[in-house]
Amino acid sequence: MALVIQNVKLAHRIYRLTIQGSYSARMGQFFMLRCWDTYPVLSRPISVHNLTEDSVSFLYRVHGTGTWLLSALQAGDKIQLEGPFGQGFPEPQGRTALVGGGIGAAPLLLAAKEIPDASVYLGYTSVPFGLTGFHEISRNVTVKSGGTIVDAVDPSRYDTIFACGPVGMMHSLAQKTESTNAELHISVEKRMGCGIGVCNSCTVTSAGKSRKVCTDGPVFPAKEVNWNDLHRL
Amino acid sequence: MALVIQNVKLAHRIYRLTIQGSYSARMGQFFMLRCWDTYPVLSRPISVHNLTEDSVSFLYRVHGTGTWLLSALQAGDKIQLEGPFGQGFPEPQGRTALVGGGIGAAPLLLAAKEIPDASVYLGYTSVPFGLTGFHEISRNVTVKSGGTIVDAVDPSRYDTIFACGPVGMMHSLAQKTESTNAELHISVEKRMGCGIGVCNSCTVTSAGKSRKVCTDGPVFPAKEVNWNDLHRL
Amino acid sequence: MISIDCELAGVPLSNPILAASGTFGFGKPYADLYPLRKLGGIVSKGLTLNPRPGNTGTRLYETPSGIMNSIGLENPGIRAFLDSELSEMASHGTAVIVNLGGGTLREYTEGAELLTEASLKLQAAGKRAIDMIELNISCPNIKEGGLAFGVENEQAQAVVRAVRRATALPLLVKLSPGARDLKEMARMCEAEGADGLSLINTIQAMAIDIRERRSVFDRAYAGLSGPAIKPIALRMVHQVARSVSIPVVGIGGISCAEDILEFIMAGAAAVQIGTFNFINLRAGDTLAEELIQLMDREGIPSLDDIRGII
Amino acid sequence: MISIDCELAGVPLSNPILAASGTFGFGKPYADLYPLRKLGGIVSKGLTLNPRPGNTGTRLYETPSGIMNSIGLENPGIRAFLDSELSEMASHGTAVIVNLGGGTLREYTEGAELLTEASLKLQAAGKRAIDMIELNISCPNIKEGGLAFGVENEQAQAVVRAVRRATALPLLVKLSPGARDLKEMARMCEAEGADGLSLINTIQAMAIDIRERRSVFDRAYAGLSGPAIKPIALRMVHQVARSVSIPVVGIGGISCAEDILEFIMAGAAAVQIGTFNFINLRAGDTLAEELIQLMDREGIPSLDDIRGII
Ligand SMILES: Cc1cc2nc3c(=O)[nH]c(=O)nc-3n(C[C@H](O)[C@H](O)[C@H](O)COP(=O)(O)OP(=O)(O)OC[C@H]3O[C@@H](n4cnc5c(N)ncnc54)[C@H](O)[C@@H]3O)c2cc1C
Ligand SMILES: Cc1cc2nc3c(=O)[nH]c(=O)nc-3n(C[C@H](O)[C@H](O)[C@H](O)COP(=O)(O)OP(=O)(O)OC[C@H]3O[C@@H](n4cnc5c(N)ncnc54)[C@H](O)[C@@H]3O)c2cc1C
Ligand SMILES: Cc1cc2nc3c(=O)[nH]c(=O)nc-3n(C[C@H](O)[C@H](O)[C@H](O)COP(=O)(O)O)c2cc1C
Ligand SMILES: Cc1cc2nc3c(=O)[nH]c(=O)nc-3n(C[C@H](O)[C@H](O)[C@H](O)COP(=O)(O)O)c2cc1C
Ligand code: FES
Ligand code: FES
Repeated sequence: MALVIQNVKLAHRIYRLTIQGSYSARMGQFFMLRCWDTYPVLSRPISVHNLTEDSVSFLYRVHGTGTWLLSALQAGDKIQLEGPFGQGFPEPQGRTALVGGGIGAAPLLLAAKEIPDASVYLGYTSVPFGLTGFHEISRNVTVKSGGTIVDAVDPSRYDTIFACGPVGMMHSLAQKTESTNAELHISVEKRMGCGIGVCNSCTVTSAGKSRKVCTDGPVFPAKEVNWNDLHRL
Repeated sequence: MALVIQNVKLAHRIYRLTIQGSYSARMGQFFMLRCWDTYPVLSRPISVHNLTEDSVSFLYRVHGTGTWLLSALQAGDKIQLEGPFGQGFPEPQGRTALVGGGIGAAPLLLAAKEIPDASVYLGYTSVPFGLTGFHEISRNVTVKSGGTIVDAVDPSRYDTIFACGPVGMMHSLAQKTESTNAELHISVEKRMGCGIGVCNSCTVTSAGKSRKVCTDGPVFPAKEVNWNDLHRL
Repeated sequence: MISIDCELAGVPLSNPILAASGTFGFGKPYADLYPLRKLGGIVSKGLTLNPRPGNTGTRLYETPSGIMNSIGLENPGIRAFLDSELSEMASHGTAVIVNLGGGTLREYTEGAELLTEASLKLQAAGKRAIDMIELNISCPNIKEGGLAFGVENEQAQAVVRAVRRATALPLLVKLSPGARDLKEMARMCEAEGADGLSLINTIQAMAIDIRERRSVFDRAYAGLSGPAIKPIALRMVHQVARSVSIPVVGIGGISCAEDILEFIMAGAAAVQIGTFNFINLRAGDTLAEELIQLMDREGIPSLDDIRGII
Repeated sequence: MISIDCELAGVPLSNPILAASGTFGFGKPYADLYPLRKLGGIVSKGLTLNPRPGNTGTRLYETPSGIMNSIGLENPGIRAFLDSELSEMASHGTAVIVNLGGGTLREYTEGAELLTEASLKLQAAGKRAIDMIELNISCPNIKEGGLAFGVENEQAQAVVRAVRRATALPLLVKLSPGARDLKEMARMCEAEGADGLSLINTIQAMAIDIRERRSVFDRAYAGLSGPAIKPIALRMVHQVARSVSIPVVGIGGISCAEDILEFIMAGAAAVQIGTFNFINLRAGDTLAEELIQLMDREGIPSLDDIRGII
């Protein structure tokens, strides 16, 4: 049980939840959250958005029941969180770009903090959100509303690219990156039961092997994933 | 859907919920309330505590999940209510007493309003609650905390007695009333599915016949109920 | 224009949404809440030849996303129904389906005969009567011991055969999820001349009152219904719909338009709403409209386009 | 002093709470969250002779108060388990139960032999080994077609008999709720020498993605678990516990100490916690303590005082 410090609405359906406590987590890792008893059954995986000495925060989009319940939290309310889980983004090599689509921006703030000279690209279907944090950290933020952010990224200028967003966006970025030397790593989503690697529900194929999003991922090298699979999830 | 005007905590686990709207209901009738989607499944039956031209209020005790969810309501929140259902208390004849035990006081406020010269007896295991309303309406309110309120009632002084409270309390009042001419009517509780008489889940035996608490009751003549049954519910 | 009218066992329905037996009485109290013609039809509470008092003790209990009931078929008997309820039940402008229960073969057949006779008389007088019988072969409390009629194929067969002979009315047989071999039983019903099948009835379940150290219900087990059982019901409807060519009515935990589409895609000709009527007493007021809106969003012009496509 | 230690098939347990197969891996990740000796035992994920890749597509889906899974027995195979997992699994100070699945009779027996051999070697070396085998006769994806092993008594009998011959380890047989005649199957297992029974496995269920117009799962059906199924599981455990004299392990939707007492009162010797481990990753840290507190409040000195009293 932890205490909610703040839960602010940033845009239509978009909230930032800040929870009290001293956590350590790597960029790209996630927590399993719940603020309800047994209904719905499963906890929700949400990436770490930001960390301070005495708080952890999450940026999330209201999707269904679980995130809707999260959105009703107020300062002082209790919440359960377990984590951090997963491997997160690997050590970046050389020039690095962070590419986020919509709520995919969530894990990139921590990444931007850990890699201060990374270029940040954020795309939104309509109104941007959560930009303040990025602007505070980075001088190199490109924002695009409408259209696709992939158009703004020139992969050949980077050695490492981290991306998080809709599968379609990540796939087109991967295609664009193929002909370059940049190593693209993407953050993948799949329905999770446990979050800790015991239930085998979150498997994806990476490099021809069955891998778990929760413990082997959520970040995988774009070259190794099976895009057909990801499109189906 | 209706709007919550107020939901105040009156004592440990005791709340008064006031809802916007113009309702008409007889004393002893109830509504089926819910402020959640499909979990828990069933709506909760709660007696009308008070009515004004543009509001209806309920006095309730937090018992399990449903009433706990009710207790979290705040002004401006939405709530679903259907009703009023049931027959409520009959027309009183002659001198009338209203006897409530604990949360059983809930339906008696409306009764006290409809029968201004009734004597009101309210018993509480510990701290009394909800008395202000009764004192505003009636000059004749006897309150007892600890012990049993039945001791304070002399049934021979009344022609009609309405009671609501724990089965044990109502039963001992019934025994005390037996040797008098007073007609005792009690408000009975049983798990309800529909509240409108279609599911046959709330049946009790009254005068040897199967009767539904939701449509034939919740008020029954004490003489006709089967106490063994009621003690088991 | 999206069309959701359909036909069930020869009876035209304005939409595929029926109210399930035991959760709708004979319609009356709901008629105060909304016009019942918004439903495709209503299924009466389970009726038996003679009145039944029902079970003692607790009759209803809440479980996670479900309810358990042990009503025990309390009902006024078929004669009282015909005398006092049918004409009003037939006045709402929606299909009238009578759910028929019984403890013995004779009770079933005599019941069916009474219903058929009364219905034909009304029809002859130009009045709306009983559109369909739904034969409930999974009543608790019957002579053969518990759910036996709905469990063993041979026993079910005897009832279906006898009732089929006893009535000319369209006949649905309501299957129990406890059937030893559900697909086999479905095929048997089809072979015996049933015009359709409906499923599932409640699932046998148990709850224990640990304080009192006894079963919550006087009869140890009771029937589970509601959203909790929907995934099980959907599987069974899918299995049965692929096993027979008569129409199948899907029942079990349905609580929104999405659920209805799932059942239709699994092969159901129509659906019944049971427990959800308690969750929302006005469910039937809006479900058909919500179904149309959903089909519109999903680009589904008619139920026939998607029925049984899975 | 309230005592909750117990014995299962000859194996002493510190408490009756086991972690269910498929929801606990081999224990490892939970060991980071709390000391696993707080559990009476842990059941390994389902193992088969050879490694299995598991099913394609969606493997998990949420339903009202339940989850559906179609993992398809993904597992590293028994040899890899023996080489890389068993010694750590046996190091937590809690009973080790290996869940054994299979697609053919031979796969089952060879698996059982491998496990038994390895276990005896470890024991001979004075190390904790496998305390019990839980034979899962309701695996999806098997040669005989779907759940057949767990459905038909004759097929189940062949497996139980063969595995019983193949191992000297205490043997639990895990029953499927889809068995055609559950009580009969339980009695068969007892007659074939099973030391205990565990039930229920997940209930076959279905979910349809109405947008994609296909089943959510690549294999049409999947298994339902969680609080939604508890009332059904409790009924089945009650039925089975009264049909046999070997111990029965109750499984299905258990999510609090009250639920555990219900299963014990229904006749269970012990219980398993499955889906609830996902609801609360630290469930096993507190459940035994909560059970003691509840028994204290209810004046129950030991599990034996209430076992099977309903
Ligand atoms: C590793 C990881 C990190 C994530 N980080 C974020 C984040 O930082 N911010 C954010 O807004 N969202 C994030 N998501 C997605 C988020 O988990 C889902 O939006 C959320 O679970 C939806 O729950 P719901 O109850 O609102 O929706 P419902 O659709 O009602 O959920 C039903 C079930 O499906 C699962 N589910 C639904 N959508 C997804 C999804 N996209 N991925 C995984 N499971 C899903 C739910 O967990 C739940 O079990 C992340 C997902 C993963 C796997
Ligand atoms: C006609 C009638 C009028 C009532 N009026 C009031 C009132 O004015 N104030 C008040 O505080 N309480 C009243 N009650 C009792 C109130 O309905 C229950 O306390 C409430 O339903 C408990 O719900 P829960 O979810 O908090 O408890 P839970 O125990 O979690 O509920 C589980 C289920 O049991 C049912 N249930 C539990 N206790 C009762 C009970 N005593 N009577 C009927 N069903 C029950 C619930 O409705 C629900 O379906 C009344 C009951 C009836 C029948
Ligand atoms: C209170 C109650 C009473 C019921 N009575 C009957 C009945 O008399 N005859 C019958 O065939 N089914 C009866 N049923 C079963 C329902 O018609 C339906 O098959 C079942 O509840 C599953 O649907 P649901 O989950 O939508 O409720 C009853 C169900 C409930 C909840
Ligand atoms: C994700 C998942 C995987 C499972 N894998 C297995 C398995 O490999 N072998 C087995 O016998 N049961 C397996 N089960 C069934 C559980 O052990 C248990 O019998 C079932 O989930 C019911 O219990 P519950 O409601 O507490 O989860 C699995 C269940 C789940 C949810
Ligand atoms: S969520 Fe359970 S293994 Fe990944
Ligand atoms: S609650 Fe349904 S008949 Fe009374």
